[in-house]
Amino acid sequence: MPEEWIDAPALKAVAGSLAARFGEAILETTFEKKELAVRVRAEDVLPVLGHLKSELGFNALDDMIGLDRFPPPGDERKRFAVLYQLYKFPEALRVRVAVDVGEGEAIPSIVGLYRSADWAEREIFDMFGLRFLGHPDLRRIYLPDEFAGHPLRKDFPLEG
Amino acid sequence: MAFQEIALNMGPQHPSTHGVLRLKLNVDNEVVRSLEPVIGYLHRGMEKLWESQTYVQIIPLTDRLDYLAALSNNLAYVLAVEKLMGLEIPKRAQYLRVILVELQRLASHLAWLGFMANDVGAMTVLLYSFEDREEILDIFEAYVGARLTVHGMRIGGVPFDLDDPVIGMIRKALDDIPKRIADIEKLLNDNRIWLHRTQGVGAISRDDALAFGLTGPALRATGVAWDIRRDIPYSSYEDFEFDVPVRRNGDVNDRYLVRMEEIRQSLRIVRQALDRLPAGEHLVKVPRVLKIPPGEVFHTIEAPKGELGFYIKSNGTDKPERVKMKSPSFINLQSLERMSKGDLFSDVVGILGSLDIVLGEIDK
Amino acid sequence: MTGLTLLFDVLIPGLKIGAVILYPMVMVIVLIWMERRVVAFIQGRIGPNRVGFQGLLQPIADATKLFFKEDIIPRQADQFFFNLAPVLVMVSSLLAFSFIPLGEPFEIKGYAIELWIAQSPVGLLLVLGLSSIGVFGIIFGGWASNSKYPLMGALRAVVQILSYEIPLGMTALTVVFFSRSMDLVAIVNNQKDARVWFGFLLPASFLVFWISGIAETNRAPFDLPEAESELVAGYHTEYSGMKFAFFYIAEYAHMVLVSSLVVILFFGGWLPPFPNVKALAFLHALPGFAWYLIKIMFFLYLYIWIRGTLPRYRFDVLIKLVWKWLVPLSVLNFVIVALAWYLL
Amino acid sequence: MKSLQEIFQKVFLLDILQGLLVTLKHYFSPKVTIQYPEKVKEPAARFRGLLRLFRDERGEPLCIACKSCQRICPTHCFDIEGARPEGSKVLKPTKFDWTLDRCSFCGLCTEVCPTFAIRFSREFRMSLLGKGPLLFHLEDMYTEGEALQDRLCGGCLK
Repeated sequence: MPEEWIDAPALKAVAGSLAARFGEAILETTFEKKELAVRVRAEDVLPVLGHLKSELGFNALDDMIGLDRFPPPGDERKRFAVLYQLYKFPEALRVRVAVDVGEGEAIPSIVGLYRSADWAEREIFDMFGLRFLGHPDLRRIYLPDEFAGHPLRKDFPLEG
Repeated sequence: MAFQEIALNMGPQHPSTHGVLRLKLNVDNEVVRSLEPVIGYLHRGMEKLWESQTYVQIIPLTDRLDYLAALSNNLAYVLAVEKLMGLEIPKRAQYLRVILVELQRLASHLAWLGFMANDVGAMTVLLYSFEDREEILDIFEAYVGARLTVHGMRIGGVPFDLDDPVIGMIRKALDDIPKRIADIEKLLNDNRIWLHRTQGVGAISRDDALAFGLTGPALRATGVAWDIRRDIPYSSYEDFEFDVPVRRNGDVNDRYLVRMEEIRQSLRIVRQALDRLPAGEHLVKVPRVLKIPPGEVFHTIEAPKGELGFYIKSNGTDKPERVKMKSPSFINLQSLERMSKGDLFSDVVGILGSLDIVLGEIDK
Repeated sequence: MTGLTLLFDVLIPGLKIGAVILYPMVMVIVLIWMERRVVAFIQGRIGPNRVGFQGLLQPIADATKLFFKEDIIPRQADQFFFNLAPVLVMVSSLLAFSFIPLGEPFEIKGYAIELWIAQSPVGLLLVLGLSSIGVFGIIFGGWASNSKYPLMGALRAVVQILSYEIPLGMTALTVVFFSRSMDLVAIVNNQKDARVWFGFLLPASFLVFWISGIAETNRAPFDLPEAESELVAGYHTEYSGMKFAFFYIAEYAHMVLVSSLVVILFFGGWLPPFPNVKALAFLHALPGFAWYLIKIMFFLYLYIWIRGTLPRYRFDVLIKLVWKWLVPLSVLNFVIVALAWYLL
Repeated sequence: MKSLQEIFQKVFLLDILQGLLVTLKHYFSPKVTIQYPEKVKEPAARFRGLLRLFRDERGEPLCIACKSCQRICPTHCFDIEGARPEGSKVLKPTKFDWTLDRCSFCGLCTEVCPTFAIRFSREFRMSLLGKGPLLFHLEDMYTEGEALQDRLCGGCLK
């Protein structure tokens, strides 16, 4: 559903296009501090990002951000979230796609779409323990392989 | 008889890995067959640490990320927090920030120039460029009080106002730097050995560069005119005139030329900012215990190494729920394999140098 | 046997042998000091200036430190060759000095004292041959370390030194055309008779010889075998203490040797400039050894100056340079000189 | 097609000569090295050196043990306790421990101090032989200059 209160016409068009194309899959669209953020179902992340890339021209992945909402806020929202910060050259548009992931769940890898997601997904795996299906080489990136635990989880002990 | 492929560990202790980086190489005699960067030797868990620090306490910690461009990290973080708070900054403070950050860009580029030339074997350039850098660090020392981990931004502005002696130092540096840069260019630009070592080495195409998410000078060397200062202006960059240098080949030499031109443009911006410095406050008062209502924000700036971003999620307390840093070196290092596969072992050193990575920023 | 003959037949040769071992050592000390100071001056620094007068004793302090350092032999190394390598490198570069004439002979009470140990009709060949034995030391050192960086350094060194031998030899031969002798003393004397230093007759030969000479000594911009930003320290990465010092000293002694060769072949050895011009006869007031020293100092300075200025070549470009440019150039030069000699 | 000038440049090594001239020029230029122990480059007025406590003109400590610095310090360097002496309106510090090895010289403490009691000195010489002198107590926070050096590096052979 295109939101009337988006005051940037280009981002409004993006939100509209996503809503028209995916409808139900878009769980939430927010526009705060001039930033467009959409929340989608985990199984729809590949089609949504593919649409954003090929149809709407978001040709670069700025960053991937892992979030831990510990303790889990409720039934509807799961514990973890992965945010994809996308970017469009040269119009300077940004959109943030959020995906909720539960404990022990896996989400599809987007390395095929955005090559730069390779290390970013490894970092999230390292720090949060989220698995990405189809990632070519999902190993820890910062910490040694034998390290136990995932430090950016909120329940990771701060003192040994 | 074919030479057997051998596995070569470059680093973590090696003269030219810019910190503690390890490259796992497979070399066939001198030709690189595969390469894998191994990072994490400098991982300090910054993002975890930030979750237990207040917003104000995080600023000095950002100094330690890209320690060659501490002020750029400060600015990126501070701008993100201010965006989250919806805080307006006085014009004078914005101009002072631009002066500081552009001087920092000069310092970072000059340090890069020295290390890069040293990697390629021209050791004298390092000392020449460090003479310039020293002048800039002296300015930081006189203005803010420290040279490397400057901690020169506060939420709401800059900690000190710019006074006349410091303006004099900056103006002197603006006059001195172009002279020594000209000497360095005489040493390198036409030199046949330098051209052999840089032209056509480590080239990456425009499409690959975009796919790998390259930013900053590495991207501009491939022909993409993308500069956040110009395209999404922050901190009053729209007030200044400057060019965005672009080259086509995407090789080491183009990255070098782009950065040399950026040095000139930065000098130009600093000069304009000094000439047009508006009157006003340099710091707005913010509450001592800074509590930010829940929200999330992602803000990027054009740091010397590329696009530096901060994602901040607040939860209403005085400490952030999550701070994620998008570091340009992390992204740029990822493409090292694509750039150096099939090149000679010696070139890996040059390509690594040309990417301008800082391990403090990669490992966080 | 009178005391005098004993003095001149036994003691003087003995002293000369001692001097020929000592002379490169002193030169190396001066050279190491000079290199550090000159490079520092080029870079806007001061350099070592605390130990002794203007830091002149710094190399001795360094050597003392190296002498007392633990001698580490890696467990996986081949002990015999690992120990042999530095000795070989050192001996080969010192031995060659016995053929280098340092100055004109002079007489004391009817006895001619020559400032060289051995004079051979094929002195040039012997010096070139002896100095290339050093490459075996580098191979042994790199191979016996049983480690990857030294091995790569040794491989580079072999290819580089063998390739650059060719233009080196070809250009040295053009000098032999003029001097009609391979005796280094005769070459110098010939330049006296020819009234001009060969370097001015054969500028192309000199240039190619000098470039190849830099490459032979593994100096910048051809210092690939020990390129520190790539190979850490090349073939002597695993060496420490006195053995490392041997490699270090040998490299500098080799620089002195190549500079001496250039001076002897192309710039008249111990001769002052224009030795036959009457108006410049006062230049003979300085002894020949002093002229020789001044000249090699110039070339040693050039070594350091070049090192302070240029970036390092890459391996493929280095090999391309020698096989596509220097070898054809030296052959062409050789043919032209031969034709000119034949026709004129 | 290479221009004639380029060929000329390649054949006569002009690019190399140009570089050699630059380095020769610098060889005869003044040097920038400062010979340290004899000559000292004075730190700037705002230089963030060692932290010091200051007294007012009557010799009373300025510090009122409000612990603002302790709260804002990102690295938790301070351990401060205060007590109110008889007849005084304000607190006086009874314990002021500052751990130098934790300090990152960020300057947040000097900015929050309401009485400007804690300020940076320009002392940058911090070489020491053991970890002991890294912990400063209340009385150590007032020492300065050579007395401070004596305290830091007791093992120096002067």
